[in-house]
Amino acid sequence: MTTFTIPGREPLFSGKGWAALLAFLLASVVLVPVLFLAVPESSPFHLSAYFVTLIGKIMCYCVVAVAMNLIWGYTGILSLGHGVFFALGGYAFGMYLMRMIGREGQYQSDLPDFMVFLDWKAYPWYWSFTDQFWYSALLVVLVPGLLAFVFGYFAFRSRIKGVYFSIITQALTFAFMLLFFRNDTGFGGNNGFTDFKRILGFRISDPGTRATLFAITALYLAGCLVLTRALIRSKYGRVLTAIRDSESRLMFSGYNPLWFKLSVWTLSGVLCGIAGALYVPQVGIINPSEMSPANSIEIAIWVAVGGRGTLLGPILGAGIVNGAKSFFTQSFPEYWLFFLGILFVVVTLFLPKGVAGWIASRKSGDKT
Amino acid sequence: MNTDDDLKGGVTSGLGHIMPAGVDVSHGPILYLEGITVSFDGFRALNDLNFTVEAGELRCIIGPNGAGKTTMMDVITGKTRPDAGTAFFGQTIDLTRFTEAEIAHRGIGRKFQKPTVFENHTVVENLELAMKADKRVRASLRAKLRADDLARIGETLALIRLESEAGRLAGTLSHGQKQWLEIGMLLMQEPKLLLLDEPAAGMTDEETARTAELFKQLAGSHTLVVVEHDMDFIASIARTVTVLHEGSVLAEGPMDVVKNDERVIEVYLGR
Amino acid sequence: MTSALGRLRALAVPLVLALMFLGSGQSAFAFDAEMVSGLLSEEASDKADAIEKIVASGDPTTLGLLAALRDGTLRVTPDKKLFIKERGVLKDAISGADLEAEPDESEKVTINNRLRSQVDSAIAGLRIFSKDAKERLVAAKAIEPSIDTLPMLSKALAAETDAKVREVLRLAEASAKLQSPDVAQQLAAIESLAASTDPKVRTQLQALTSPPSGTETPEAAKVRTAAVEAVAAIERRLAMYDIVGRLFTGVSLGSILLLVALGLAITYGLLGVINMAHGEMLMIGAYATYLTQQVFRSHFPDHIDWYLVCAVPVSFAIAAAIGMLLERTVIRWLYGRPLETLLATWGISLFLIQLVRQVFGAQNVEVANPSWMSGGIELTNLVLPYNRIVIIGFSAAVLLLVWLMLTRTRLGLFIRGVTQNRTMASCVGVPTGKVDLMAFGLGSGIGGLAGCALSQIGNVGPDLGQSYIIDSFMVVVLGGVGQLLGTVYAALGLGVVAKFLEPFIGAVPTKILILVLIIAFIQKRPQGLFALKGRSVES
Amino acid sequence: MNRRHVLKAAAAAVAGAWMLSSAGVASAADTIKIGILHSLSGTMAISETALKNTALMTIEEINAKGGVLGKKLEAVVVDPASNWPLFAEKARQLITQDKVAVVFGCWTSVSRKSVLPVFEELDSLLFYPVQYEGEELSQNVFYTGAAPNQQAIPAVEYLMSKDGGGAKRFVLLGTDYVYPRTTNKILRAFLKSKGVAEADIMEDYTPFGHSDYQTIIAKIKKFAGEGKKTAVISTINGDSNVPFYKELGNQGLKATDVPVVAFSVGEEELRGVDTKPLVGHLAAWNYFMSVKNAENTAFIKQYKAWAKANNLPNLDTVVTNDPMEATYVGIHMWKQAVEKAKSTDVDKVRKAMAGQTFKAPSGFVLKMDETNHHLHKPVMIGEVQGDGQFDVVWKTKGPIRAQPWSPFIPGNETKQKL
Repeated sequence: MTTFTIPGREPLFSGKGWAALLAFLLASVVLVPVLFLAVPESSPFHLSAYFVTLIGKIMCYCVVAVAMNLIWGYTGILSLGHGVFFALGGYAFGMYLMRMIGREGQYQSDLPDFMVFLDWKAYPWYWSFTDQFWYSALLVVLVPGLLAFVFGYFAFRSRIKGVYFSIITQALTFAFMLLFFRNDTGFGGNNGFTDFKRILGFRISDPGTRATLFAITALYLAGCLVLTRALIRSKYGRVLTAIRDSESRLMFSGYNPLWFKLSVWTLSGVLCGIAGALYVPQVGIINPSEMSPANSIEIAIWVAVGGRGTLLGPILGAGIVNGAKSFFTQSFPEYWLFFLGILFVVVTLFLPKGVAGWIASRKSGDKT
Repeated sequence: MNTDDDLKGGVTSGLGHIMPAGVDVSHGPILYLEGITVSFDGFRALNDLNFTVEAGELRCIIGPNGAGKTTMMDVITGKTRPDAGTAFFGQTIDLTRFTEAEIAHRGIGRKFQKPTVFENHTVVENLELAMKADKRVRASLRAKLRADDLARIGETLALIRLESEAGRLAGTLSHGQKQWLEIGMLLMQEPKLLLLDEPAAGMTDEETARTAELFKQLAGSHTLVVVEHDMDFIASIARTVTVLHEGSVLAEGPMDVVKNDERVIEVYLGR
Repeated sequence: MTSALGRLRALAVPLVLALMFLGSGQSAFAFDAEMVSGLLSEEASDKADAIEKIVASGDPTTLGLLAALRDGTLRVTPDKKLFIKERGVLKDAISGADLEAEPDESEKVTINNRLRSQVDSAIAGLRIFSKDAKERLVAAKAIEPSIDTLPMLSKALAAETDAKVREVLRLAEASAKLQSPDVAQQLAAIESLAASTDPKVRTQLQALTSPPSGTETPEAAKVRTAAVEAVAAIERRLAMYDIVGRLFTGVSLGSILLLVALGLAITYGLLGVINMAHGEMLMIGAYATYLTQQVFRSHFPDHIDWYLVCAVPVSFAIAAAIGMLLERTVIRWLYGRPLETLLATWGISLFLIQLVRQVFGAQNVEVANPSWMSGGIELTNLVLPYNRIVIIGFSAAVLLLVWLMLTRTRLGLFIRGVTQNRTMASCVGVPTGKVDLMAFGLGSGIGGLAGCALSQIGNVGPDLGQSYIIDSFMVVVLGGVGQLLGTVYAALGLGVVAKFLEPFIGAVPTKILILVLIIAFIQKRPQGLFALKGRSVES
Repeated sequence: MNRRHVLKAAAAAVAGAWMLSSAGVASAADTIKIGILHSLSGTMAISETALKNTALMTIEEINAKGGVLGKKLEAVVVDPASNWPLFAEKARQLITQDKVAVVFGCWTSVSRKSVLPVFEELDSLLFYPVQYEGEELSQNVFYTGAAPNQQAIPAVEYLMSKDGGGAKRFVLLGTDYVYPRTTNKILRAFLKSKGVAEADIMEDYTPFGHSDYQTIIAKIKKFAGEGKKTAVISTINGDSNVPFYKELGNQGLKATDVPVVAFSVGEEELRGVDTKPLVGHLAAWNYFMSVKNAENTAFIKQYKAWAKANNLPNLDTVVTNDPMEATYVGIHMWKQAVEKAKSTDVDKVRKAMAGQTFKAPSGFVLKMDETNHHLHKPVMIGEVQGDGQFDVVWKTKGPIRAQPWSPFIPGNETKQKL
């Protein structure tokens, strides 16, 4: 018998991989806070709050891309509604942040401003306990998780696949967007939640709070990466890829794809939800447009640009597209959509495995 | 709700695998189809089909295109639900009540007409995925290959002569190699009944001969149902041949008898 | 309308007077510059007084002045000379004499809604005896029935020969007679009004149904019971019209959904290409219509009403050409990878939107309904707008053509063949590449046609396609892939269901509910309404 | 795949982006930078592009006259792409990276709400040029659009007057979001205070981008058919207006029967509509393009010339509208305040803004209120004409003071100033 890697026995990361991960963590947990908080503004090494929040925001998008990659890249199920999980996580945590505004709002009332002008005298039932951090944190996991579970259960049980699945996820996020646009729904309508003041007693605009949120996001992103890698390396991961490549073969091999799909789908939703919760305090607003179908399609774009089914591809993709967005919308506002549109066509036509796949193939090309 | 719980009916074998509940073949037949009818938009793919296979038999099925061979396999493996009729695996397992995965778990393995393997997995990983084991989510998260599992994979690799390709991605194999890999995967499942749809298609003469040899070897301990167009291949393995035509059995019997059946000749030559 | 009524009472007497002079052909009350000076005031009430005076003059030649005032063609020079400028022809507003040169400076004499209805009533009073039956019909509808206008209505009715105008006048006279003190006349009026379907009439009758506080005379009781019955009859009829109206709006919405989804059903259903840029094909079709309109405006202003007819082939051709270009350059390379096409075509859609934004600007452009598409069939209270009717007919025609194309032509045969078995089709010599190209062009072209239709009811702007893309996907998915019939059922079904729900729960919840229903429905039938069953469904 | 390689590439990309973004900081000190924060793509581009153009035109005009404090103004245009979190990010970028002295921008309330915490945190100034629902007052914002009492309430009063047709029944129709909801809430309270019964008010909402108004118009007809003069108060959002008006015209609801008064429909929105069937429907604003006076003539001429010079699409049909005028007034007032304060320092400019006056294209001398950061503005009611313009049929005698906190919402009595 010739040599081959025994399935499941390769290391989690190579030595270099561990080193890179450690370097990333050190940079975001130590270096960035120091450059941001301790280095004086006049120094060329100072990091501005703009930069810290921008990178923090992009890291949240990276997590979403990683979550999307789990379900699309590895399992082959394209969701065009992942924005809904992200936004629900954001809303769940936003409820806590809204209650922490206290009387500092425009109306100086105990209720959030939008409830005051809706003439509501008390919080609706679904706002109960949201002033407790732990409860909101629980909601961040439960709400997207439960929605993903229930929706996924019915969809996968009925064996809705491929494009059909993509389109009904689009319908899902669109329906939620319309629902949240309504003032009566009790989540601030079109204006959503904004004007946050403090989190666990710390002022959100404090540089210290910013640096902490940044570091937590970085840790979370690293955690998601490690989790993805661990899942993909296990037999579970191989089953997911098998679902992507030949679901019927897998079924006739005695696997019930429903529970594999459902578990990874729900996990993906939850990861997005937590990313949403980290995103909201950093960008300072959550509104129903996060659930617009176009936003969800953009998530798929990040993953496709970076490289589906690769570990780092989605992060690269989210970074490149959002970095480009920040750059283009400042420097060439009129050409931003041209860029995005062309990027997308070019990637699907010429880089089917995305940037990461392209780098990998160049690398192996160099060696031969 | 058919969930993983249905799979718990198995007993633990000495090797630590979860074994499916035994198939009761005490009365002879392992597969028993009666009055099966399937229609697609008015077209009757199977028409009151009656079909029985004894345990340990090697049965060949022939028939012109559209005779219902593949649809019959779909019914047996749970892919298609019949509009009428009963389908039993052994004495007790009503095939119309279970999903594909459950049926596979209970001991029916199926090879498709077009070889389907997991193209982005290595040959070893393909065999590992097919291997009889607890195939639920939680188990798959913790699954580790032990020495005896590896030994079994090694044996199968040797049997299908893919030892030297063990680390290759299945998608890069030749057509014939994929056929063999799929057969290997089927064997890893340790099924009681194997359904093989055109297993020799795309194989060289030498490979075909080897396949025939393997099937004869397997018969007895396994039950095999083979669908083929290659008459020589069938002649080399068949004991009993069933001819399907327009969704029901036209003739059944030893190869020589069937070959000379007038109706069969008409169906094959008359069109 | 009560204030207009008050104003009319004041108008009615001089109007009737005027009519008598009309009959005798004399014009004793000529109007002059002094009379119209009030029109130049800033205050609306001064203008109202002036109009009253003009009407009181009873001079039929004031018609031109009043019409000019209403149509905004009456202008005033800084030295307070009034003139009318209509289609480049200049006339003195008072003498009616032609002017040779337009004064250097002039301003429009503005009016507001109150004056507009005042002028409308006055014009109606003057036109009720016009020689033109159409003018008389408009006038008859415009006259507010009241006890004051009763003599005029009766006189007009007596002289009327046209059946349509007579019917209008008869009802108007009846509702005027409702206020009559004569019980017999009142009862007769109620009887003839019971056949009406006008909610205004119902309101008038309703006023007679409330029981008096004191004792009721037997006559009054009779009137009241008759009125109650008449109201009930009208309400029954209104409820029926209501259902007809809803059905019509539902079918109308459905026909639009069908148009926008039909092209998608072809590209997706037949080719397996999920064209997210389909919405932009609609947009291109709408802009093509706009361009056609502009060409007509500048080159054939006399035939402007026919621009739409010309726009139909133009929008089809342009959208089809762009679609075919896309097929050749991008989509061709992505067959068999539906999710990739979805994303690539989304990129294309972004590109096209921004391109249009750069070329035509971010703002909407104006596409006018041709005059034959403005207005609608009036079934008293229910108006079926012509543009909606035309679109329903148009989508039926497009559907028929597509169906004929697919079933009766060689290309259709090829398309169906490729759909069912690509390899087999190519084996028997079907040029699959060419068929793909043509089919994609056809799908895009139908999108263009839909855009042409949409330009008649909504915005024409860069984002036009975006607002329809989700709806059209829902229709295709609900109908089942590759099934034209399914698409038709799904579109009409969605339209009618939405329109029956909307009045009860409002537009937003309807939209949400429809989406939820679609999601739930797909659970039951994952392949849509009319799915192909069988072995071919293998994933 | 080699992960290190990828990480290196990512690091390089991030560093590159950082260099680019900080490169903007090092710029000549002889200009004053002004941020322009309007969506040039996405759904709001339809409205906001014109405001960006107006701002650029005004800055050009000021520069041509020698700039401010001897320095030229330099516009920094960014595109928040109708994406609300991006608004906050771009605002922070303008203030901290580009170091702009002031920002002119936003259209929707949600975009303003999104950037507000940024402006407050960094203590910078935003000029907001669009009519809005009120219920907000920030010392970092100058509101140059109308508050509800400068637009909605006078419009309803007009409808109830003899000239407006003496409406007794009202349909409050809007797109389902905060501005219509809040405005309608204020109007409901106002109508009740005028003795209008609950049964004579109908309220209805449609989703964003709604394009099928058949049912709603049928409902309005039914409601109007129940007697009494009915008027419609429309807070329908930009995009849905064309289908709404087209349906209105085709269903034969004439302005003389059921007038519609709109608060978000101006000249720009009517560019996409054939207005002939709509003659007589109303809009309430603080400025109309058709207003006749020297300032307005000059303003229109200037904008048309600018459109031509910059080769705008459809340049032969460009129009001016109320938010454009508000932008124009805002930039000029800011300039005057800077000159008065002799500095672009936020605190000094803020103080200098109080009581600034400017002769606006509306024909009135507008004043920035001493305490509440809103302009005193005249209210005008215009009737749609066949050529897409409005005839002013009613206007206030002079500018009126804004009440950002509507007195028709309980609890607002004490909040009229900062």
